[in-house]
This record gives sequence, structure tokens and C-alpha cells, in this order.
Amino acid sequence: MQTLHFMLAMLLLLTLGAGLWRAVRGPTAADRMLAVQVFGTTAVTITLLLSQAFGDATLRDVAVMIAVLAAVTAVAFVQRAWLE
Amino acid sequence: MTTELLYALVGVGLFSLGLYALFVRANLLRKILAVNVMSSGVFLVLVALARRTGAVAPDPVPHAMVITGIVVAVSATAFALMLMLRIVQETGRAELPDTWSE
Amino acid sequence: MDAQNLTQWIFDTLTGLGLLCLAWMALASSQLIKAIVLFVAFGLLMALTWVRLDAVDIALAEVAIGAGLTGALLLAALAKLTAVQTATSKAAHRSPKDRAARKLYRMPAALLLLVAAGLAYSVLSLPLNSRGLSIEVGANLDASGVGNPVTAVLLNFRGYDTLLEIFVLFLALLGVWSLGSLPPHRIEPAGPVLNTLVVVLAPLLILLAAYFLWAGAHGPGGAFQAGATLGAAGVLLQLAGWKPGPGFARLPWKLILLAGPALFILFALFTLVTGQHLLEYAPERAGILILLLETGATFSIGLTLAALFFGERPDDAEGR
Amino acid sequence: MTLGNYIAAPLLVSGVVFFLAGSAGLLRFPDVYTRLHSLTKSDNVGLGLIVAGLAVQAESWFVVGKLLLVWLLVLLAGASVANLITKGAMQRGIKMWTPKI
Repeated sequence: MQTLHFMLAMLLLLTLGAGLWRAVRGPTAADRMLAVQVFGTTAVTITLLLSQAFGDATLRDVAVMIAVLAAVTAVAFVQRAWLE
Repeated sequence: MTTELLYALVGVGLFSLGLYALFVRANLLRKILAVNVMSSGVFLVLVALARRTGAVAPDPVPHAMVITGIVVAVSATAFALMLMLRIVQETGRAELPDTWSE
Repeated sequence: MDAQNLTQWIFDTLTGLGLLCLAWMALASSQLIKAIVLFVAFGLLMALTWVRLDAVDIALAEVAIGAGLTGALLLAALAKLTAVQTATSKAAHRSPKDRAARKLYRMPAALLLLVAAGLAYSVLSLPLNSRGLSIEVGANLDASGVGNPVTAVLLNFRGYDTLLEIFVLFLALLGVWSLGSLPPHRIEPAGPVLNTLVVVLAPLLILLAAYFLWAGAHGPGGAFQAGATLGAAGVLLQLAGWKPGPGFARLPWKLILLAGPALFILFALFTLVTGQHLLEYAPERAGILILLLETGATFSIGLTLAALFFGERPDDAEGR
Repeated sequence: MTLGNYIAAPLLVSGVVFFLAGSAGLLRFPDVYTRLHSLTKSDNVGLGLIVAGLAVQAESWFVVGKLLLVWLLVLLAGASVANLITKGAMQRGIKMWTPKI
């Protein structure tokens, strides 16, 4: 079962590659921010899976933090840095 | 190759990448990003090597140092960003004057 | 190699390559906004790396600071940069980039390859197993007053590190304040959606800060994570258009700003006067003293980080 | 394997499938609005399924609560941010893709 969690986490890490490609390609700044948003959600999911795989309950706190702070960065982008 | 060594080598790579960018990029905001990447590299080496304890929990002393380092890095970044903005305000460009060409 | 090991190896390799890739593309990109966005993504991947390396305390700090606050700081700086550049009359001309300059890049590249090779060699030549100081920390953990070894190191065994670190944070704020104020930059008014989001997230962040402060005594968490979470709440409020009024230049807020450094100095002097070493607590009192220190430090760190994001003295901002 | 694991495994796997579908959308869809549409839906459902799978395996109700909290947070943040980005994109005149007939 532990291996399944780890494998799924690895697959999700691969989907981060898609996000990375979109963040690099753009074309608009909105696309890049969108990609970071995906990074956030995927990181939350990977952390939850690893929490179960390692049997480490405290990792769920990290997942909560990623969920909230990813939103803060996205808001910072929309409110301040989005110029084009 | 153990997990610890793998991540430590990635840390070395990050440090070198950051140092290179710090040398060759003129834009000050990029230099600030480069320093941040360098510090991430150093943190990664420290934490990866702290995990060479085998089956028991990793060495907490490097962990504590890295947490301190992360907070120092963010305060230094905030200060550097404000300095950069003031330099732009004074000179009109986000680059340091190139003394070689003058 | 069984399935578990193979999966882990692939996971680690992907993470490592991803980190190097993201760092390179962030530093090599032509647009600043792209560089910053990629850097934020880099921070998130760093957080996952800390999770993988059993460093939950660091992962919490990295998420709050590396991915959250630094990203917000950089994005806001970009907005200010544009405002400053339009406000300055001097034309922003680009530095000449001729072929000779490009050729010069090769020299540092070659030198840095040597440096990287040297560093890699020294990392590889280290012993594969080392307990470091973990045995000493484990042996003295009972006397430290807390159950989380990282908190024990930060606030008891190496408390002087944290003392200096709090002052670095404070100095950075003084430095930012001493640089004066900038021309006003674009601030988007908050719509109903953002307001709703902030109404939910800001109290939640404050609650999380309290949780981390309390949890730090026995598990991952502590003053830095709690302070950074509190700072993120301040940043979020500012992003929604809330501005610190003139009241923030008054005494109560300055006292909060100073709570962390002042408590540290007080405790340091007290331990010196009572004949112990610097910041050496008696085991029976250590728990409560550390909690007091951490509470003060949390408020100071949170307020300082929020003020660093704001960027100028509250009274300067009022004077315009 | 216990009964819980037999229920959890398909939930977890289908969650990841949703994530893969979302990434396909991120790569293949033609403009920022359609990409947003694909991501917000698939990632939220994907995370929901994975949270459900992990909740089946959870050791206590406290853990289930925390997992639910994470999911609700991501839903709230994802929906709000998607709205902010779309509104900003429309204000800035980013063109919508129209199919060529």
C-alpha cells in the first residue's frame, strides 16, 4: 500500500512537468500564474499522499499551509504584478 | 547513490547556477533571485547531509540553522528589493553602473 | 532493487531535475514576471523536497516564507518597479550587450564549473553515515523543556543564534524604513470575491499561527512558522486594499515590534546575572520560558514581515 | 490488505487519473479560459477523490476532519483565484479562442 502511495505521488510529480511547460511557454502572464496554481494543488496532494506513505501526521499541516499560501501568492499576482 | 547524496549534489548544482546568474545577469531583480537560489542550494546541502543518520530521525541542528537561514533570507530579500527600487528611482535603471565601460 | 526503492529513486531524480530546471529557467528568462512566477514554483518544489527529506519544520517555514511571503514581496516589488520607472524622468536605457560582453560570460562559466566540481567532490567524499549532533541533542532533550528537538536547538541549546536572527530581521525593517518612500503604485480595488476569500483566509491564518506556536513545543512548528503565518495574514489584508493608518506609528505597535528582541535581551541578561551561561535555563523552568519567548517572537516576526511587505514607515505613508 | 485498502486504492488511482486529465487540458487547450476550466474542475475532483481514499484509511476522525479541511480550502482558494484570474484576463482584453468552422 505504501508503494502505491509513493507511485501515485511520483505520477503527480510528472504532471508538475506539464505545469512547468505551461509556466515557461505562457503565452500570457495569466497562463503562468495558472500553472503555479496547479503546482500548489498538486503539491498539496503529493504532501497528503506522502503523509500517509511515511505515516507522518504532521505533514498534513504542511498541506494546509500550502493550500492557504498558494492562494496568497495568486492574490498578490492579480492585485499587484499583473500589468500587461 | 543514496537519497542524501543525490539531494546534496542538487544543492551544489543550485548554488553554482545561482552564483553564475549572479555574475552574468545585469538586472538587479535577477541578482536578488540568484542569491535566493544560491541560499536554497546551501540549505539543501545542509538538510540532505543532516539525514545521514540511518534509521533514526535526522540531525536537528542543521534543521534549526536552515530555519534561521530562511527567515534571514527573506528579510535580506525585502531589504535588497527596497534598495533596488531606490537605485531605480535615482538612476532610472535597474542595473548597477558598469564601471568597465566608463 | 524492489518496487518501493525504484519508485523512490525515480521520485528523487524527478524532484532534483525539476529543481535544477526551474532554477535555471527562472534565472535565464527574459521577462521579469516569468522569472518571479517560476521562482515561486521553485519554492513550492523546495517545500516538497523538505517533506521528502523528513524536515517538516523546514517545510512549514519554506511554504510560509519561501513560496508565500517571498513570492508576494517579489510580485509587489515588480509593481513598484514599474511605478518608479514611469515616475523617473530619466530614460531607462538598456546597457549595451555586445559580443565581447557575451564572450566574457564564458570565463565565469568555466570557473564556476570548477567550483561546482570541487563542491561536488567534497560532498561525495563525506562519510555516508554520520549522526552529527543528534545524539547530544537527544540526550539533553529532556532538560530543554520542549519535546521537539528543532525547537530545543533554536530556543535553548543555540538560543543565541535565534537572538541574533531576530535582530537581523529587525535591522532589515529599520533599513527598509530608512530608505524613505516610493511613488504610489497601482493597487487594484478588491472585488466581492477577493473580499470573501480574505474574510475566510485571514482569520484562518491567525488561527494557524496560534496552532503552530502551541504545536512547536512537541512537534513541527514554533515561533518562526507561527510568525511567518501571522505575517502572511498581514500581507493578505494589505493585498485586499487595507492600509495601516497613522495609529500604527504609535507606541503599542512599536512595543509589539520590539516584544521579541526585548524579551530575548531580558532573558539573556537575567541568565547572565544569575550566574548561568547566556540563555541557559533551569530545566524545570525552561518550558514556560521558551513558550514566553516564542510568543513574543511570533508577534514580532509577524508584524515585522507584514511591515517589510508594506515597505515604508506608517507615518511616512501618512505624510503624503 | 484490509477491506479499507480495497476501497481506498481505486479512489486514489482515479483521483490521480483526474489530475492527469487536468494536465492534458493544461497542455492542449487553446486559451487561458479553457485551460482554467479544465484545471479547476479536474484538480478539485482529483483532490476530492484522493482525500476520500485517504479518509477511508485514516486512523481517526480528527485526521478525516483535517483532510476535509484541506479539500475545502483548496476548493475555496481555487474557485476564488480562478474567478480573479478570469476577470483580470477579460479586463485586460485577452481574446477568447473561437473554433474555426
